[in-house]
Amino acid sequence: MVLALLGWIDQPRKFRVDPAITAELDQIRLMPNGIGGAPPEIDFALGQPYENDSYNLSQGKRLYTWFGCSSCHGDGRGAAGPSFLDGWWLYGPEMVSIVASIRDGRPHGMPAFQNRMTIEQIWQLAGYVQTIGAYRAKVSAPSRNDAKHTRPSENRAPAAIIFDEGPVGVDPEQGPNP
Amino acid sequence: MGLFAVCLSGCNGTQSALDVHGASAIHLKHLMLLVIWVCALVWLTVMVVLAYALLRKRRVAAEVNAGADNRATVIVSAAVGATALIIAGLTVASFYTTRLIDGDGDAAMTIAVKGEQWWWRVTYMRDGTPDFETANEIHIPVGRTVLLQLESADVVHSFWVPSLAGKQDLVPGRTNTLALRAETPGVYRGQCAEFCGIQHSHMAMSVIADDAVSFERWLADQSAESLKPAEPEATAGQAVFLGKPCAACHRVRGTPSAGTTGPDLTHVGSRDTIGAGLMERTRGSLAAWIADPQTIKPGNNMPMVPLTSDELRAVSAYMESLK
Amino acid sequence: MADGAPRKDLRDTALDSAELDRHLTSIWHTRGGLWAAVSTVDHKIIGRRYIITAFVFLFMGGVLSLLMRLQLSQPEARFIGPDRYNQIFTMHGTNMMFLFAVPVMEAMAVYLVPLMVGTRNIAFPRLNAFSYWMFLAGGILLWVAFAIDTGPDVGWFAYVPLAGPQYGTGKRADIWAQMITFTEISALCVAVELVVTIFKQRAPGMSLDRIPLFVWSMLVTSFLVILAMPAIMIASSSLILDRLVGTHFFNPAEGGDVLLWQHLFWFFGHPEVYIIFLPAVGMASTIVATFTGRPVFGYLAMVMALISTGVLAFGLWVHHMFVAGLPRLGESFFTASSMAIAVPAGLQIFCWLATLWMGRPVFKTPLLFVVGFIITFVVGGMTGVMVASVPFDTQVHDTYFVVAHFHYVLIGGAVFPLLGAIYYWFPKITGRMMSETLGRWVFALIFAGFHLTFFPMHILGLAGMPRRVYTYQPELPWSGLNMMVSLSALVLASGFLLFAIDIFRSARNGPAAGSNPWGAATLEWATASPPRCYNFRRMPVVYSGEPLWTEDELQVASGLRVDRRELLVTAVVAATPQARESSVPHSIWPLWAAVATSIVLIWSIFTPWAVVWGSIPVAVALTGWFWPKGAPEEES
Amino acid sequence: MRERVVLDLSDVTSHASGSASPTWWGTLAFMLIEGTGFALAIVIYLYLMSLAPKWPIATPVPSLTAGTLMTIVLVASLAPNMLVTGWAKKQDLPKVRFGLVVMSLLGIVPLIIRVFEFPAVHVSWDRNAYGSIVWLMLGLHTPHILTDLIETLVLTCLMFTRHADNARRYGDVADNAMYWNFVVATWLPIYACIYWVPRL
Repeated sequence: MVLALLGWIDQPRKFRVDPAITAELDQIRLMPNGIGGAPPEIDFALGQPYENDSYNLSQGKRLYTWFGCSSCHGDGRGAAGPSFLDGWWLYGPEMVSIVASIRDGRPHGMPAFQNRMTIEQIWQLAGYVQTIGAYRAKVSAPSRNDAKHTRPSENRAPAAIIFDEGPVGVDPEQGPNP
Repeated sequence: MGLFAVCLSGCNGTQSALDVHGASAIHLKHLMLLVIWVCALVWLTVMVVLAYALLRKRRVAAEVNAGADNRATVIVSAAVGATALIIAGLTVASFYTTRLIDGDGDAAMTIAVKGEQWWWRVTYMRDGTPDFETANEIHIPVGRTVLLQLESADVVHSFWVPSLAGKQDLVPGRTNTLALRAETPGVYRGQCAEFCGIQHSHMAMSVIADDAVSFERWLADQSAESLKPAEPEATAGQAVFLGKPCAACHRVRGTPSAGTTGPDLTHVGSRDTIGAGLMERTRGSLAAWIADPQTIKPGNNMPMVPLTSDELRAVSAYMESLK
Repeated sequence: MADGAPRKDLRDTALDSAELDRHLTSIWHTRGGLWAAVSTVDHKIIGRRYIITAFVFLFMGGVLSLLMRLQLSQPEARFIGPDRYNQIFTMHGTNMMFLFAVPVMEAMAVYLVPLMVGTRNIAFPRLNAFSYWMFLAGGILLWVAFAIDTGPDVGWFAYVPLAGPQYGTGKRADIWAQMITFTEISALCVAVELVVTIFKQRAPGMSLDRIPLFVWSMLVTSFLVILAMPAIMIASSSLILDRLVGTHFFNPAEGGDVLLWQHLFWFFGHPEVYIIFLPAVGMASTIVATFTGRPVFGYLAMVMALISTGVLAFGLWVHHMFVAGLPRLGESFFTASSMAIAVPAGLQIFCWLATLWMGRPVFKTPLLFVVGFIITFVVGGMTGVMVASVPFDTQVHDTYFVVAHFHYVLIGGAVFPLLGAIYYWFPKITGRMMSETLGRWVFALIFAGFHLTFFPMHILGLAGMPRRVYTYQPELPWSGLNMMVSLSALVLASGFLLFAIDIFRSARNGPAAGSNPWGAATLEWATASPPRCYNFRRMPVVYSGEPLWTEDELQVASGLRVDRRELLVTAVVAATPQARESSVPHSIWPLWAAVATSIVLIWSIFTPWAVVWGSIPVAVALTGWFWPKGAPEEES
Repeated sequence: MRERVVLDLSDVTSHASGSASPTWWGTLAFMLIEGTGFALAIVIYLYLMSLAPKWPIATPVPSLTAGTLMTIVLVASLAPNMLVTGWAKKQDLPKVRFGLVVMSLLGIVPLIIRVFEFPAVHVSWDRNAYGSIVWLMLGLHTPHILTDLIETLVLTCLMFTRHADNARRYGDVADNAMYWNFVVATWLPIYACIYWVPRL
């Protein structure tokens, strides 16, 4: 049992993903309204590494800083862009939706990142974004950064701790309906 | 030990603490040789005594007698005293060398070096403000003291160019300094000496000591913006560079690219190596690196960007053109 | 106690030897069967277990080092990837320091110290059982994690921020930190047992100046453990807190400090070296005395050297941080203190040389290892003086020079005497001799293999090769020496393999040893080989530091009860009898306590609430441990 | 080896008490371990303080009430504790029983006060390094109160059973009382550090 538990918390780290696989990761099918959809088969075949693997999640966290996500989304509580912590997922909390939002952009200001990031990076980032807002912390969620403390780190389920603050920072123009 | 000393004198290399060309490294080598010789001598003495103690012929009845014990007490006390004296002498020599190294006061220029996983961000300062940025290759004027301001962007690294000076850690949240002074022109290799994660092994850098004229020329070249690509292939490469994820992390001054996550590529074509001292910079190695960085340096932060072979050729031509 | 339970308060005074043996066996004996085996509190059984387990970890760590040498034998080799390599070298260091070197020294002491001071069991025997289970659990945790690719990959000193919350992703660093907790608990427990055994359970007459040197060295070592290990407990706990609940001990952006970790770690880490080395010094002294047929020259000087080394050990930690950018003045102080420790070390060497000089050396395998130790350790001491100098250190710190240095100190300075000690005490532990012929081969292979492997590393370091690199580029001039080192490592490994073969062969078929095969002087040789479960039929009394050399007969005391486990408590300084104290009987509760504690520690890698809920079973187990069950030993 | 009896121990006592007993030394050794831990925590506190431009970092100094009350209660508890030690030495079972009940109660009170100490420092452990070290110090000390309380409770129960009237048990009671002195003694420097050093 201990073996199973430990096996689950950390898979061998894969640094190089085969180009054929990354091409598959691009094949997401979205519902016509852009909310939700079917993730590519390959994600399941790999064991959903972008949601569960600590290495990918922490890479996602680095990408969050490197690609300036915080300039609109702050530490996850939103600013010009929506919050990830308040329980409102404008396009649903599924990986496909988040990947699509990052890759293709969304109305009211979310830019498309498909020419700035590789699809693998987008999946890593999406996994991290989903983790920030999770109400129960994943075992593989990242811990705090060596930086100024603004909110509890992802492995402590900040959404559950500071949910009382309610939806904050949503641009009024954006509204709850996309 | 003797063998050791012989090996030392024959020890030369591009990255050796004994093939010295920098002011402090020269002082350090003197100290090291002194200490090594003294220690070798002490070791040899102890070994001779040990060998004799073990193998000497003994009289038939060698009883434990008081006379022998008293003699031994005197000899052991003398040996301890000698040890203390030698130790004190070496301590003084060590302090003296520290003073010699710290003595180099006023620096001609300051360069900020930031250790990042797994490369070196180098910022040349002019009058206290950043002038331009480059990576992994630090040009310095020969015969002049240059002060390196060492900081870390992530974990602890250590800056070590053994031919020029001892190492100094780059500690997050702190700024350390290291004075470098090369006495002869040349290329001196160094690499990160504090374990810093998966690609610690491939975090090299080189310090290039130029004579005054070529250093000034280099400085002028580097602070200029990048050249407009002349050949059509390079022009196409620039378009790929700007249109693909490359530009999100890398900057080429003189173009809209403004990424600061990865190394500044404005004059990448003028560098000797790529990938933090990993490979000699050629068009082929540039293409190989861009095509599959995770095979060449697994775990580094450069993603594998899907490019067609034409795009790859064009981008590498563009990189090569950034002299 | 089927064969006629002894009547209450029966004394050994009137009994003849055979009858006394029967009575003592019936109360001290560990019965067969798994349940009895895991309930035992016999220091010899636990000590043997400890030694075997530690040697198993040694061999596993050795396999890791061969894997590293395979990868480094050629430039840019691709046998092992960087991620796995980082785990391997971290595992190698962690395993060797925390699961082999410290435990094996304490294990030898758990077995030998009660025999050498002439008592029947270690003080707090149940704590002893508990400490073994904790050690085992910590080792299993680490190796299981490694087996499933979750082994720590941050180096054995786990510098933050690399091991911290931001860069040490996954649970790898937590497993490292929690494994520390396991082994520290076990080491601290053993240290307490040893201190109390040595203070309070020495044979009557064994005043401070008659304590065998090995026992002295274990006393100093135990104090080092007691004073040094809390630092690493605090450090690893703060690391886990930083990672799990977001404290800021090591976060410079919120008032923490990266170098705080290094200070805390090395405040433990430097004494750690002496925790490993001092017992080896004691072993060397014991072997030198026996095989020269005279007491070690300068007993008082040797003891003083041990104590001053122990004290100085706490004043050196900054020499691991000479390139971290600390103020120069402070560094200079640490240069002086680091150099100063060469004086007591030198004193010990000179005393051994004088002993060898004045005695008549008999070249059996144990003495060969001690001679090899002196040759090698002096080199390690010399390179130690080199790295103690701040300017010298800036060139060799974190290079293969340092790798060579500490292997000279730890293998040359500790493992050589340890192997000598195994050859020396094996007859006592098993009742059989090891092979002298094979022993010489083992020594030759290990000695030659060691120097061929590690000496070139000095040169590699000076030639600029940093440690902890998983590969190096072909244009660097290191490949020749690296190939040589890798090949030599095979010679070294074959020596250890032969040693293992000798152990297995001798344990089965070795010639019978008799109680004192080497004609040694200390008390452990006054009893049968292997010793009976009660160690000594009657409590020995000593009148000199070498009781077996100065007296023809064993002087003993009588008057102890034989209807319960009784031993003698004596005064700390003069070792005059104070009480006939009882020693606790076997118990399964230490195992349950260890299981409960292991659950808390592993669980708390995942959630802080583990500490709250997991403490309940621990409290239950400890209560069960201490609650009297009506045994005669529990009454006064 | 032949044996020769040179010493008769029949009249030596069958239980060593006080500093003659191994348990006493074992308790002392564990106190040394834990004392080193506390000392290191204080060193960390002072080290972090020396690095910070302002101390406490971005928070008001801790409120004194709870901590001072804690100190008073702990110091006051030393008196009954000494009495218990004396009674245990005299092997006076009824008084020892009474004393242990009192000490159990006196072990619970500090735990209740401790609950109010955490908010009184006005900082959470994850706010900054100051908060972390203060919580660490309180967090190191609390389990000591708790373990000694549990030990006292177990001993109290034990002293009401048939195992009670025995020199060994009285020795345990005395060692437990000594440990409580240690718990109080370690609190004083921690109290000074947490509550008064920031006011300097």
